[in-house]
Amino acid sequence: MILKLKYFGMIAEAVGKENEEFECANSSVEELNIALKNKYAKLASMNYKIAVNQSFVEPTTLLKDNDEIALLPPFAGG
Amino acid sequence: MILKLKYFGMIAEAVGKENEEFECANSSVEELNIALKNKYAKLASMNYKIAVNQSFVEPTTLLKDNDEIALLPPFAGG
Amino acid sequence: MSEKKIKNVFVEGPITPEKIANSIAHHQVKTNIGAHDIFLGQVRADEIDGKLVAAIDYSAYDEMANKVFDEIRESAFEKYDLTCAHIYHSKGIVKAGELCLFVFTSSKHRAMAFDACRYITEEIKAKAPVFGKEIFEDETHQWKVNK
Amino acid sequence: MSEKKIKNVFVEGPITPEKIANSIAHHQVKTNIGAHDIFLGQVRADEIDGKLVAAIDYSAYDEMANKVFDEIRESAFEKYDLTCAHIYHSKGIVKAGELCLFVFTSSKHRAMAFDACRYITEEIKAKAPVFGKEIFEDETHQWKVNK
Repeated sequence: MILKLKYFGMIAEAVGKENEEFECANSSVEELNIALKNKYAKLASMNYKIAVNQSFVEPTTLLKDNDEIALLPPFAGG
Repeated sequence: MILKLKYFGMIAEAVGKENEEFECANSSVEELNIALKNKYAKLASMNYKIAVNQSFVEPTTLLKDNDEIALLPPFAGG
Repeated sequence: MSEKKIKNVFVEGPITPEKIANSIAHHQVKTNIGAHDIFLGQVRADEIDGKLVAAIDYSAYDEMANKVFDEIRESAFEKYDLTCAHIYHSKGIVKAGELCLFVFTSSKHRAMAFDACRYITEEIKAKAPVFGKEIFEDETHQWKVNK
Repeated sequence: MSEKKIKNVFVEGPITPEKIANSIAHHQVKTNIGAHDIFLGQVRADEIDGKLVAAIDYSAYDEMANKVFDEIRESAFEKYDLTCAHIYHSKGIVKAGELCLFVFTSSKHRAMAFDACRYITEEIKAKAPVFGKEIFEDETHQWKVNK
């Protein structure tokens, strides 16, 4: 399946892009996270939350083809 | 001695004036209040506080010649 | 006894949105401020016994009120870590929908600005010798009392 | 699933005092309002390791952020008896001294306006996916994190 990844703030800076398509076998949020940490070593030391289709879900939630996955660093609004 | 009386809001409306000079013998705040209720019957049923020279004092405080005495109905600022 | 100059808090008639904008703009040079809180009191067209309030005519024991406003402001600076605090109150006629009170607090962080703005507003309602004649559309009136 | 139209909270660049004045003025026709509370976030020229913050460059996960802002606003209406509630947040460059957040609550009485404004502001700081790059005078930067 294909996932649409979005990176923000210091995460986008660390991975060097704001979005990309990511192809992977069926996986959960936590499995995707491990795959991304393998791809981008800098993520290992960073603090972020993962949103799936603009909501926060359980780490064990299974992802579907075409899901929008966002890596969100600490918020700084206001 | 002469006291400078000031009336505000619904008190001014009840007594029909905003200020007056009031001559009386030596008296405390509570004695003055009784004298004013004798002069203006409407005050008996009204709710007000008395300030002496722009501060609230004990009812037993003795007044001095030329003191500024204000009858203040409930506040409505804001 | 040294007399410090006490600021006049009263504005004739309603407080305008432009006055508020100017006040905000004046704080943009103070770059240690991170948070402002602004309270605005607006005259309500309350219905009382079938009649609508058209305006409030504010009067005050000016000298005492300005002393009280100054004391409230000073006590806010003692209680809270503030950069600025301003108070403006209307005198005279303020129509329904217009603004009669403007409290403006600024601080490095939001908690202090919020706490101080609310403190000042409550103190004003309780302690400032300001009086309000609620004028109905038929020109009768009643005297407002703060709760 | 019916899709309600979600308001865009973001403003490009700083929030101006004029925008705030216009917003206040628009509420003067609502004569059931007695109290407004306004929170303003202002960019501070913080000194970090001897360097001054000159500006914050705000970015956001727009679609999610607008949904979060909408949920915060809706929950404020559920919790508090409000007449109106508005939120505006900057995107892009906001210089030190300029305003980046404008929260505006209105109610019949002051307690609800105060409570709701503070609630909305705290919720925004905790839940809105908005990111801030603090740009120093020497053009280096660091990423801001809300406390």
